[in-house]
Amino acid sequence: MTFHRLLSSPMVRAMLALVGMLLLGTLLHADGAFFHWATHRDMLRQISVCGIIACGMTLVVITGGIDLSVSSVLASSAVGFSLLTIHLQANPWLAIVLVLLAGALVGSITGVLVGRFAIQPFVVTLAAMVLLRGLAKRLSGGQKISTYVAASDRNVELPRIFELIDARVLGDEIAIVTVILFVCVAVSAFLLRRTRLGRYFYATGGNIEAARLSGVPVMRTLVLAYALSGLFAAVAGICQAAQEQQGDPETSVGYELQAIAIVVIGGTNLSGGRGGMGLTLAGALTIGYLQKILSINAVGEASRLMLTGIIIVCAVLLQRRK
Amino acid sequence: MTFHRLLSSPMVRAMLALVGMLLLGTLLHADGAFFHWATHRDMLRQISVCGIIACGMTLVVITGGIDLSVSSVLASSAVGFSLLTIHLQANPWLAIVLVLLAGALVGSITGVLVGRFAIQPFVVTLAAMVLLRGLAKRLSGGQKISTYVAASDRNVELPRIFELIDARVLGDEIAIVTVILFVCVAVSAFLLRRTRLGRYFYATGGNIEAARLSGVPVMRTLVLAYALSGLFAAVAGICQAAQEQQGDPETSVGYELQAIAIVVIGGTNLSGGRGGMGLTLAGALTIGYLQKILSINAVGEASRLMLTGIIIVCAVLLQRRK
Amino acid sequence: ENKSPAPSGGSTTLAAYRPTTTMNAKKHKGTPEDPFVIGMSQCNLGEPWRAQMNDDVRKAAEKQPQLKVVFKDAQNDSMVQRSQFEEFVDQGVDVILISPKESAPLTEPVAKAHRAGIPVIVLSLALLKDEYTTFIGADNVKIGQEAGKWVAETLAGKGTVVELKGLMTSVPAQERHRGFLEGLDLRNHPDIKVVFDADMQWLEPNARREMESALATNPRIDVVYAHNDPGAHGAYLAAKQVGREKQMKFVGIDALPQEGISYVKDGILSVTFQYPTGGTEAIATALRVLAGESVPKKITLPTRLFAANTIAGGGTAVQ
Amino acid sequence: MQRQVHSRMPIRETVASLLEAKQISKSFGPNPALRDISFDVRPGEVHVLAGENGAGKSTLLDILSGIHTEFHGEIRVGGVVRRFRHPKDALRAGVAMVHQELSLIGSLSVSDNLFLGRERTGRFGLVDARRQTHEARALLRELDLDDVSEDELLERLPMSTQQLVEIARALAAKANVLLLDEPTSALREPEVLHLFDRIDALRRQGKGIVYVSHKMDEIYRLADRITVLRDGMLVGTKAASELPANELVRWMVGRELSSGKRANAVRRNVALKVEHLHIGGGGLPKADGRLAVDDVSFELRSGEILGLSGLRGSGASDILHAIFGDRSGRAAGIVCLPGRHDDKGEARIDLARDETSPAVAIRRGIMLLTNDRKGKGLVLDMDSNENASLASLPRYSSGGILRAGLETSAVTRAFLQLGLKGQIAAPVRLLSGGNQQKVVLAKCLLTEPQILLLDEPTRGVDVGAKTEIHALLAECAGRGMAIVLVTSELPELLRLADRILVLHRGRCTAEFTRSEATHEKIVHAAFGRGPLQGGPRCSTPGRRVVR
Ligand SMILES: Nc1ncnc2c1ncn2[C@@H]1O[C@H](COP(=O)(O)OP(=O)(O)OP(=O)(O)O)[C@@H](O)[C@H]1O
Ligand SMILES: Nc1ncnc2c1ncn2[C@@H]1O[C@H](COP(=O)(O)OP(=O)(O)OP(=O)(O)O)[C@@H](O)[C@H]1O
Ligand SMILES: [Mg+2]
Ligand SMILES: [Mg+2]
Repeated sequence: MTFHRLLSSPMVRAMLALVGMLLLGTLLHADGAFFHWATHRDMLRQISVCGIIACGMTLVVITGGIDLSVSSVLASSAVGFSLLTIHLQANPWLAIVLVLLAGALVGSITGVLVGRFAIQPFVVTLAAMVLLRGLAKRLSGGQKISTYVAASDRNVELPRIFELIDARVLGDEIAIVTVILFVCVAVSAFLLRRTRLGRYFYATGGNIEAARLSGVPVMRTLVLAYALSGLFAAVAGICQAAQEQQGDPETSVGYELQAIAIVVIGGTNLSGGRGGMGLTLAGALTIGYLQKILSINAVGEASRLMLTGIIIVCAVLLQRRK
Repeated sequence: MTFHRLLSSPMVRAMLALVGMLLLGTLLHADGAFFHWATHRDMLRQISVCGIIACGMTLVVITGGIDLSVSSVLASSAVGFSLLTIHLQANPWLAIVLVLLAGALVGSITGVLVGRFAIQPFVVTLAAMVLLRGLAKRLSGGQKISTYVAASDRNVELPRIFELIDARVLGDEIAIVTVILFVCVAVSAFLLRRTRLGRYFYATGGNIEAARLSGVPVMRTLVLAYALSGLFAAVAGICQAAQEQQGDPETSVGYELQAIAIVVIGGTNLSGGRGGMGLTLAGALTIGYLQKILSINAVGEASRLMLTGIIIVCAVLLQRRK
Repeated sequence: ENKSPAPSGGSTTLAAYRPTTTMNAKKHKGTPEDPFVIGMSQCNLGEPWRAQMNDDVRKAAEKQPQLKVVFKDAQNDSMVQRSQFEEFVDQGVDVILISPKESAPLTEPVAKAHRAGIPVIVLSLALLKDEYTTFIGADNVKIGQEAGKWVAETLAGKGTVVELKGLMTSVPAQERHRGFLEGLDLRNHPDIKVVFDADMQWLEPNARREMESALATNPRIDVVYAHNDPGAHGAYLAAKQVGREKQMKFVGIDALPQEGISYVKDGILSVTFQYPTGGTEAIATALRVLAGESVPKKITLPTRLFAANTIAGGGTAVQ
Repeated sequence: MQRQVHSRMPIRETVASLLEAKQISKSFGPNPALRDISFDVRPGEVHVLAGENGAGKSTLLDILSGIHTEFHGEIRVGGVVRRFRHPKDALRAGVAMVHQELSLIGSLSVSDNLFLGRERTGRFGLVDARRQTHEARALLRELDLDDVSEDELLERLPMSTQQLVEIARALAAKANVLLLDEPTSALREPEVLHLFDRIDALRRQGKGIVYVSHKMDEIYRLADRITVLRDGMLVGTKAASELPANELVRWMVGRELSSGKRANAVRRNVALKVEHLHIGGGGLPKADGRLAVDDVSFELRSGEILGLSGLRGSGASDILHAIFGDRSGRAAGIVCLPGRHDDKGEARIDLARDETSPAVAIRRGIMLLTNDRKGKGLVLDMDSNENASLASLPRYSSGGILRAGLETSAVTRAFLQLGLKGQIAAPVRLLSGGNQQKVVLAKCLLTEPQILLLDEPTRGVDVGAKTEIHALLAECAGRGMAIVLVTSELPELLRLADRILVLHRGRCTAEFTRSEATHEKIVHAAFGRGPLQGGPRCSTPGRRVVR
């Protein structure tokens, strides 16, 4: 009775999948590696960037949309940030603010195209994805923006902000980027749960016509959703740059699919109107552990891919509504 | 008034975008290259493979789903076909039949997961995409399957079927693969317009609950949709192998996005229940010309990407419902 | 990436000479007003090494007023590259440079063009038949061997090695792997062990992820050999995170100025082996072809080793 | 329901109208939906808007509430000319609306729906969930929806409850003008009466109410003035007292209507036996784990119309769905189809064990018309043709290939039968509510079922069409079709049904023959207060718990 009711809660089902993954880890522990905190710490660091994108993605998906442009926004932000800080030696904090603003701006433009001009999110963001990847290459002149300056063929100093973001805290036990991830999750969870905007996200995704009739500013809601997605992508971009110690225009190709995977494996439905951050976090950990387990066991490429596919299906089967 | 009525037909709007693209071509004709039939012939050949996938994709999208696995099905089929024909010297026609069956089978499995177990198409097919890419690598042992045989370090003969499929007909003016594309389009158009199954596709995508309560065999419908998508992907795989004269496990990465782009730019809505093959064909040509125009004008990479993005948005803006 | 060795079935020597192109095939006068047009088809620009090759071509060509180069990039898709090649033929350029993504799909088109008397210079990846004007490229197996030897020497016959491979479905990765094992010669160095290897697909983030796993599963690592410099760099960052970067040496390949070289300068990599792009040589050869001179069927480029102390001197040649 | 006279404010011609529409014209593409309509609502009056399906009532209200923004003519609110750009503007100007097709969000909780767009916010403009819950309870109580928990997902509530939630939301807007577009189409009598009390209260507070309905008794129970539209044109406006019913009908339909009970059916052989039907409650919170349907048994003879009546959530719809094989997993019991002369032996289906599905049911000659035409009845992107033929496609196709000729001819015939005029090939989403209902009915009839399960078959259908449909159903029964009828309109029930089962909280509390049945008896039994006479014949004790 109550057990059945329990199972009918998406969060519980998301947890099921995650626990399943952990069990798998204890089986394939690569002679104990899985039981060292270091492994979990690294897993968290690896999943952080995708997780941060997934936060924005969740919001967009809840409004019934999808945002394929995130990976390119990420790349452009990484390049832009590196250009500003490494080559132009701009004040790092100023640079961060600028990059975040840019990300939000780009997002809101796609948002307007979706909300105001009612173009399918998939097309708009696909176009944005291509366009911004181009922009990243244009900005960087096709080269990685690292401490090496082609003009003078010299190496400049790497700004401290890079080590700062790539560092660890809490007795070296948790990466800053992971902390940033958790902050992003918390912020978006708060947004969804406690604010009016959050309600509007759900309403718009649940039934846009009804939402409009109820006086929900549907258009503004959509714009904000995509703007936030862009913002989070920019945050991710800065983290990525800091971790790679360079701005690589080619970075994070295909992350958008990973982010979407995280969202849906958490249990949020792409048809919109449902879902939440808890699910996304669970999804992120599930994927993160999957990758980590396969990696510490040095599984070969082909088998790695095949296992990933199979395990994802199992995870989802495990958590589907009875 | 009638004009207004005309504009409200999706097909007309799809044509608008296509015509716009042709105009662009006449402007950027790369000193006349755009006016040679050869250019258009090559464009058609280039878009054929993606177009063939897009046929299956259209069916799936109309049922309200999406199929990300096509590119991997394509790759595995290409590898499988090359293995059978080049290395095992199997009878080419037998090989074709086997590969097509395999494709359909794989498709129907994803179909069952979607229809019977009600898992989100996006997740299922994403998993399938990863899994089958792995399978392709496993099959090929991480090598391209070409006439060069690593074991004996010799080059074997390339089976005639390859040239056959890669040849041209009608006075050398149209590629066989293009003919295959048109056949696929015709078949799926007939399916959608004239058959009960076609009607069921629309009903299932439009309102699955209503369809079920009207006695539509929703599950079987879904399975068939994905099976067909797999079948078309296999066809595409054979064409790809023939054109590359090898089976490359890494081939056609990202084609699934291109196929979806073709479908949506045609005007078919990802929310399902609407759309048709005419639109998809228009979409395929639009994308094909876009790529061709940028290519004959030797536009640099960064600008090419940026232009692609901008033009796609314009094309869609052009055709959106007033 | 897709850098590759000399053609497997090419029995051509420097002496071997075949008249390449007849003057009447030329469409342009080759004066600054009407310069020769050279079509360059690069398989993709996603990889810095290939961007570098285009730059080298561009730089070399800029010195020649009678040359004009048209660049096209094939977005890492053999089919696209094939039709771009066909476009070059249709539009009648004087020489075609092509750095193929795949051998098989381009063998036929190139052969056709070559039979039609259009000079084709193949860069970095050999084709299945040798119906082209000339092939310019370096030898990945050789480079792998050099890396292997260097590691064996530095370890003095005893130690643990991590290998981070490039995309193993690509020829260069396979050859850099094969060569490395040959150079390492484990039979004669029983105490050298490859304790961890993974396919990082030429990508730095993947390399870092795999290296973290390697570190988690292996208390002692002496040398990290990555199939490209970014891979080595990613591995270094992973080791630095756990404060073990000093305990091991990092070896990379490619030695691009903005990557390998600068990493060596920063003391991140111990050594990197140059994988020359052949861009400059390509233009030189093109000029000779246009002048109607004979060119060798195959030009194999030598590799150079860059270490902290040899960078200033432009590295040391390895023979 | 009984018409009692009661105190109303006298209509003072002098008072300025709260809401006034002048020469409103509206056309969708080429075809006009409204031609200069003038219309106004005064303080303290209920102004009924009547007319056939497709007359333009909803369109007019949509214009008044800022949904349609392109139209000719002007709107005055409190004498001031206003032009709404967005429903929000209308709400701000004090015009709230209950939509004919519910405009709620299924994936949100009841309270979130109630306050959508008008969230109660506390510190820093954050949503004050506690306050909303609190006020939501109050609102629900006002419409005595105490059995509904405010944090239940809306989509899990039965149709009628959802409609009440929509009404509650409109009331909560505290608007000066309330536009009600067929608000009672799925309501049971007690709720209807309750709603009317609320409306009277509002009237007394001097608010203005526009009320659209096809139910004559409602119209005369509420109306101060009546305006009639036909084919988008104004037929006239009159005080209710000066417009007798038959006159009103002539205004709407353009002719007199004959109404009367249908002759008793000739009893034939048993067509359907339902034994010990149990249906799980689907874990509704307020239902304290009770079953939605608890051990119901009955039998149905071909040629007979069996009425099911009961309060909201009494399980009537569930029973229909279960028989139709659409509650697998939740339902247990036996559905038995005794052999018919034209048919091989009897079929016994154990809902708990046997694999059932609507598809199978249809092949067995059973068809269901759901009470949620938008959510479960129609494929809105298809045209009326395709919708009507969807359930019977096998009849119009050979070897999986459609025979368009057969299809269109069959559908056109059905549409004619139902008096469905106008755009046959237009997407159904563009049809008026009532016409959509007719399309669904056509779909059911085209399957030529032996057993027809009807859940609110005349929901939103105009008087003229309603009599036509009644006649049609009577005729079908005459031809030997067995019909189960669930309807919220007692008059309809009393007119059509040969027998009536009354349900209370999923249990069968009484059974009446047509001759026994009266309004009072049914309502009485529906409230579960034992039978007045002739004890319940169908309810059997002893429950089985079903998951
Ligand atoms: N969005 C639309 N596009 C085109 N035509 C429409 C649209 N909405 C309504 N119509 C048409 O306008 C006419 C009036 O529709 P409306 O819904 O106002 O009728 P109604 O009086 O509400 O009927 P009912 O009593 O069945 O609800 C109908 O013919 C309908 O087909
Ligand atoms: N207050 C409630 N909250 C949640 N679910 C309810 C409530 N009341 C009834 N239900 C559900 O509604 C179903 C019974 O409603 P059903 O529609 O079958 O009865 P009905 O009399 O036809 O109601 P309606 O008036 O909507 O037609 C049961 O599945 C029960 O779980
Ligand atoms: Mg209406
Ligand atoms: Mg009901």
